[in-house]
Amino acid sequence: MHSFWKRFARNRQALFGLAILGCILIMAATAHLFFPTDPFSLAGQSMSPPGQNGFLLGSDSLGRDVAAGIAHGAKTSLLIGLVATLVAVLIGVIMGALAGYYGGIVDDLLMRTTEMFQTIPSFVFAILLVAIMKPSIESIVIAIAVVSWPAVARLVRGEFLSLRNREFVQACHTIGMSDVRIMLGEILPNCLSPIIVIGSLMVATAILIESGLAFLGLGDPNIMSWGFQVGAGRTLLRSAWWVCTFPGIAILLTVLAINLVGEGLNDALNPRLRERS
Amino acid sequence: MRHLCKFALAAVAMSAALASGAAMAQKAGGNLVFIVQPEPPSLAGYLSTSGPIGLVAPKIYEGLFDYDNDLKIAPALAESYDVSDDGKTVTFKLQQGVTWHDGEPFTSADVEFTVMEVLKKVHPRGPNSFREVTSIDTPDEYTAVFNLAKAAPYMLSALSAYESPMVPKHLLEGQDPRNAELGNNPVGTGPFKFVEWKKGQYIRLEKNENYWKEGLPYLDRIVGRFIPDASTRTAAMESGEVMYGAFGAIPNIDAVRLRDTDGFSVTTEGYATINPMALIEFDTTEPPFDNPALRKAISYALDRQFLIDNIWFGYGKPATSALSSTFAGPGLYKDPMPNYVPTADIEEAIKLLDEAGITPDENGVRAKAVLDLIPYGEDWRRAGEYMKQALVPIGIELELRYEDVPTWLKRVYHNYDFAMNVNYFYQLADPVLGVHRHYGTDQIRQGTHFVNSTRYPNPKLDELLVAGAQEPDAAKRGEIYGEIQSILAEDMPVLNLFEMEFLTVYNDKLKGIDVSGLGAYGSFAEAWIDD
Amino acid sequence: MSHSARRLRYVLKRLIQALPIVLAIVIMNFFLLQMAEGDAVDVLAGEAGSATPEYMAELRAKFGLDQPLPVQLAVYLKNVLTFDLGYSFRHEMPVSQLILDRMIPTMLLMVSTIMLAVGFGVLLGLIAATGLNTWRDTAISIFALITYATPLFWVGLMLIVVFSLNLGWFPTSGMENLTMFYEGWDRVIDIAHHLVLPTITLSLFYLALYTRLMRASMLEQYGQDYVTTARAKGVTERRIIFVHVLRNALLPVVTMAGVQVGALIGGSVIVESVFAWPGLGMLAFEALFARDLNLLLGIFLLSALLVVAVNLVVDIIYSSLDPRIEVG
Amino acid sequence: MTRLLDIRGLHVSLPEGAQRPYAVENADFHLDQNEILCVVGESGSGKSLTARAVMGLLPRPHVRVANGQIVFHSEDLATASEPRMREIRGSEISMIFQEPMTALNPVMTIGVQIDEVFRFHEKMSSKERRERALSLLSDVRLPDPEQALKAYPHELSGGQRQRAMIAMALALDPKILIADEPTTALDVTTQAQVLKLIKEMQEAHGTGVLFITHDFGVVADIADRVAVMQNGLVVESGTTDEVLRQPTHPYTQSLIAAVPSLAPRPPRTRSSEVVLEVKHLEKTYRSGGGYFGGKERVVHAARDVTFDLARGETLGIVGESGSGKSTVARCIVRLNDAEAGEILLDGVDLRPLGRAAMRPHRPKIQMVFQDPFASLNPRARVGRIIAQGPILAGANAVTAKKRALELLETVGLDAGAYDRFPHEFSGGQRQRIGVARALALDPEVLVADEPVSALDVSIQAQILQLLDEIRDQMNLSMVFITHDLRVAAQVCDRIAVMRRGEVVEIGPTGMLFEAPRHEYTRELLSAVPGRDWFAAPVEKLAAVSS
Repeated sequence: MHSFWKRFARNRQALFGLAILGCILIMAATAHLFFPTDPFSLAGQSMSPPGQNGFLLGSDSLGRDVAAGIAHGAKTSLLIGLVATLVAVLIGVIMGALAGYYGGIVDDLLMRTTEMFQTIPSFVFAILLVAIMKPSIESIVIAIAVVSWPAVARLVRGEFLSLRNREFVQACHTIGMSDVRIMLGEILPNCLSPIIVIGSLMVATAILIESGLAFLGLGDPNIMSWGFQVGAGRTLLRSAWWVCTFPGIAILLTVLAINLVGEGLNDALNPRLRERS
Repeated sequence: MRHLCKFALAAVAMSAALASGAAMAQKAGGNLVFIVQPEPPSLAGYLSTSGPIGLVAPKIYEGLFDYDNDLKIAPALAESYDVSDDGKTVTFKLQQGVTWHDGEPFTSADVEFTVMEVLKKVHPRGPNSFREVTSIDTPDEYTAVFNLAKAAPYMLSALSAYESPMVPKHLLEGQDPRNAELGNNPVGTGPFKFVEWKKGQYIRLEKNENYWKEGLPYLDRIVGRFIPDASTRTAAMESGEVMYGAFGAIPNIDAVRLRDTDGFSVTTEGYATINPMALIEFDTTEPPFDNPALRKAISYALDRQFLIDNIWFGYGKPATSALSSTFAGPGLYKDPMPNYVPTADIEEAIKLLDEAGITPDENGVRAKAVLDLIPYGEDWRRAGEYMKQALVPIGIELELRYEDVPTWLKRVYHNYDFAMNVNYFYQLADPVLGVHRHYGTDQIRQGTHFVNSTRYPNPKLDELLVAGAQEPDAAKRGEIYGEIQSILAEDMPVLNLFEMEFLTVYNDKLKGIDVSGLGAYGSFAEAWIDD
Repeated sequence: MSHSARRLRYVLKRLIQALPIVLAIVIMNFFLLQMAEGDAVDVLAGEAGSATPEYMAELRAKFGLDQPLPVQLAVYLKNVLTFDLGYSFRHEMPVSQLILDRMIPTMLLMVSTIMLAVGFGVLLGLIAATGLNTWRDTAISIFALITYATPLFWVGLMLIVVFSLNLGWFPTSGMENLTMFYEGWDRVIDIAHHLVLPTITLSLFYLALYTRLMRASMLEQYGQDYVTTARAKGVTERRIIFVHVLRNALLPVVTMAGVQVGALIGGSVIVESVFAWPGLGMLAFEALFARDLNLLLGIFLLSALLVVAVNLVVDIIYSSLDPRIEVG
Repeated sequence: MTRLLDIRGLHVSLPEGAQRPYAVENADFHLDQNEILCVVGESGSGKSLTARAVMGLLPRPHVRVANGQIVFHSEDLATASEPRMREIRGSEISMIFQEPMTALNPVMTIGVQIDEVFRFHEKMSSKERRERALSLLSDVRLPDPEQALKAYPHELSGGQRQRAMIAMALALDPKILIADEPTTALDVTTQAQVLKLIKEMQEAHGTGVLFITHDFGVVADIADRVAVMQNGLVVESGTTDEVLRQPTHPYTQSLIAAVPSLAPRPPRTRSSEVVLEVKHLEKTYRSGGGYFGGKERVVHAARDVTFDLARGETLGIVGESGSGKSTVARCIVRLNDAEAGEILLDGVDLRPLGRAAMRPHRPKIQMVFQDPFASLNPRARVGRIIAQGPILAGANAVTAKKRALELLETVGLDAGAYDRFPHEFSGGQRQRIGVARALALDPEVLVADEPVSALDVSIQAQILQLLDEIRDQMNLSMVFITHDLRVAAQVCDRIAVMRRGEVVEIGPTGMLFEAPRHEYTRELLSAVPGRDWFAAPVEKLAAVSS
């Protein structure tokens, strides 16, 4: 752990990303302290430019505080990103582990299923799922997870496929260990690194998908998120640039930070790259 | 009473030229690209009153009448008309020498076929507009006599190319109009002929060289373009790629900006026959909105002017009654009505609730409900977000629901699974056409869209509605509608928010588009481009 | 067996293998769409203004929507197996015709985007990898990430504002000039002109992916023994990079491009929307909200086939790049 | 005799934080024309980096020549510019590598890769280049040079690839050939052929060869002179005779002593109690094919394999790669399922047992694996690795821990190892942990699959000794899989020789070595490198005197 941190900290870009991410997390956690009121509340003069009428980042067409929205939206956007990723990783790990470990017909079946999900145009499929389940934060999370898991499944399958023939796994067979225990206790811990890396990047993608869905009018109308702000502000882009630009920058920074951290994790966890840098 | 109106072609052309404001020399030639949004399902204007169809079909088809900017009748395929004293016979004299785009002559047989076989049967509003028509006689090729069971003065308001297009009998006879090839390959008598429809891109119409109005149309070609994104539509307008966008194709915020930019104009003209009204429908059969006090309290708590100023950027007029103030013209609108305020009156709202015994719980909440929003664009979402906030002070907690069109239609008009629904209705040129459907008990028709979804039953009102439809005397009719408005203001099954003003944004190079009361639903025969 | 016969057999084999997947997609989506509230008739009636329940029932009968689900599915599948995708409820046109009309714009956007994204991604990845940990590397990584992290529609609108409105270099949207209706070569140039902004917008998003992949791939290949061998032979660094390493490093990029195709069709919905590009994404989007079941299923089916076909092409490209992989 | 290369006081520095500051420290040696100098040492001795330093191919910037000279034709290569080095590489000095599969570019044909050497050093027409390439390929005795030119590396066998590499290296008739463990990845018979080829080519061209190896057998076979390296230092150098016969440095002495002798161990009496009987075992691997036809490849990994194992006995299974020896081992411990035959352990046929039915029999037959790095879960502590077997078998945690600690002592590790992770141990120590794990279940039969082939020779000797001790101590029976006849000679009571899935010969070690009946056995025996030197003390002397 210690050496991992040392390797990670050597990467200045990753540290920078971690710092931004930390700020965003703090912002999400303290949103209710700095902006105690509902971020939807009509706080004052509408379409105030940044810095005027007491709005740090301006206000939108209904006079809602953009800054309050960004602070509260951070919570939602990160939550959507994290939960969707967790669900996707869970599905992906189960599918990939079973396919990679058992091989043969199980592998065939599960991988055909995975292929099927990869063959469907994923964003259209996400839209379809949200439309069917009605736009709400839950349906958005589910839709993002459903279109994201195949990548995890493929990765995990590959790892399991190579690890299951490793001698230490065979050694477990020779002492009569059960399959579930081998998969969970022996193999899985050894492919955590790539899962963590792909997971971290998926959080970023999930946030982007959420904003894309919101752009098309498929956000949850009751919850403040960056996607909502960007979607709601996009027609104002030419008249009140700040309404959609600041949340857009929030998304950009978060996605950027997560990617930098993800790459840092990759460098720190992936021994092959480690040797060369 | 006996009307006889004759128009001379020359006079029409003259008046049109005068109406367009200046005695400029119209220039023939040029291509007009305008925005059609969304892409229409078909071009069968005789099957659907869908907006985008209305933008394209009236350039191809024509009606018996046109209407000027004051909604006065202007001649179109009917050269003149004559109403009998009892109002039960209406005789139309048709233009001579009119041909369909395929060369066949247009005759009274086409009129008879269109009204009796098409509009009365498959048009969404036709059965209502022509409900009194029992038969049509065609004594000669250019005369059509409508025989009515009762007088139906409102029928004469429903004869435009958009509302009641004349269709070719020889292409539809013996077929189900709903399946006919004509829907995607329209053949009309209008100034422009259909050429091609590139799905997802554009509909292309070319000048009808054999158009019966001499010298018209001016334009060589009209192209209707589909651009899904509102900001892109604005950009296309600014870059000159499109020159005309109606029905809010350009969002109000951008329209306001373009209004102040050289080279572009914004107008609210051309929507007089539509009369759109933004409103909230309540489920009056179930708590909490079975209590009129709650409905009225909401009417007091909402700031109508805020909606207009901040979401529709100044376009619109606070509603003051169940009828739009545009009905002041025929003397049907009564002003002012109780329970309608332009800006919020929270105290009055709370007073109403307290009196009705709707008291707050420990969290200050008096009622909870889900607010459904009409899925026709961002503005309605903003309105919902505003309402959610605006009702907090009076202790009503809303949850917003925004679904796609089919889900919403099913929910509101089929499953009746809603409590409070933001919507808008076209009140059209006459209350009988646009307002009655919202309130009559006979209009509680499960599964039919845009009728009485509130399931508000009032026998007294039903009687008044019937009387209002048939009363030929304007003053008496005004009284009847006055009473109707009082009842509706008191019961408020539907809460009118504001009279919407749709915007048309156009490039200043485009001239001659303001000659018809139909606006964007007009024929554009006299439109021309001044380079 | 001759080489081409073997290749043909391989193609056939892959297509047959893809068949169950494509059918499964259709069946899954068929049932998913049944879970959605409302149907095409509701939408049509809603748009028409008003329609009686009797009329709507009639329409449902006409579309076959009154049949029990298994019957509807069976009929659909039977039609599909005879290469008949049915009629679009909304457009009153054969689904196949609607989709084929959109196929060309979709392919145009897809191919140009992939070429641009892969081309630039490979170039940037290569530059970054050869200047590992220099400012060049950092700048490229950050640039790629920013283009990835910026919401697509924002990029699209900004490009329109800058390049269409302010500079006037490109049209704002659409695929053709509708006042001129060019023909022949002029039309090709006109379409290419319209294609520029959407392609840039969409490829900016995918650029990051390929840049990152190419960089990692280059670094990995750089550490391989054969590079040492090449150096031991006295081969120049230039040739090592461009002949030895590049070809090997491209392999994962090619694989990824194949995987991305599916995402690309769907991912272009936003770009199609912003630039009014008449692609399959928007068609699907509209079909979904119009509950145009036949059309939507047809799009899923054909785009799945498209993905399968592109993957096939990618595999063939792959096998020509990597002799270890034999097609057949 | 011309001096080709003179290395003086060479220091190769390692990056900060490495185990030692210099990979190579103060190395002094030289290479003359027409001689083979073997640089021999164990892993980490710095022998490979020395070779790379000569080529100017150190993994810069972290590893570089810090000091010293590499004089080639009166030019110091340590300070030569990169373009100059590029000129020299491939034409004056060339190199071949250990693993010909990865050392060749997988996506380029052999022809193109050979052609590059000509293109970058000499002006020749393409026809001329092609002819030269063809003649080179026939010089290295590739069976079909025309075909080989067009072939991709994966289409050739391991030996053929190394021949192609040699052809490439000798293309421009370099003064010096550097061979970095060129035969380590090859089977013993192939190794013998490649060594012979290198020797012949060297003699034909008068090349000076710098030959890096860890194998004293190879040294004995090929070297004119020897330099021994240990931890970056050249501890001893001299002619082959000098170094092998009279090593002066203790390290050299210990290395040479550790080379297992080909002379079989003294026979022991065989117990009459048979623990394990394998009868008519069959196993095939299929690949390709499927529903759509295509060419199905069928490999018979085990064909009618029959043998038995007495209590306390060690049976060696010897063969080259692909002979099926590992498959047989894996079938016995039921990691693979054999298709037919019987595996009788104490009279019970294990072959048809399902997973659950097999479980109670698992403890009786345990396995030691080849790769000490891959065989231990990097994420699990040593204690858990050893104790989890007994725990699964029903022991409680306390007993299991006690047993694990005992076993650690048995295999020569201290108790502190219990809480550490595998990566904290060296290869030999890890293999001890692997042995402890196998012993934790008190097995009757231990199957060891190449347990020492990944280890340096000195460690190898220790592990072999450990296995021997344990066998005697616990009265284990052992199946010992190896490709190395020397190792087999030292540990096995009986040996079975396998080729292409078949046991071609089986018999007591002594008899098999003295009077091999099967031709293949003879072939194997004659291919053992340095067999004349290290066969037996008596023979060794004989060889020297001859």
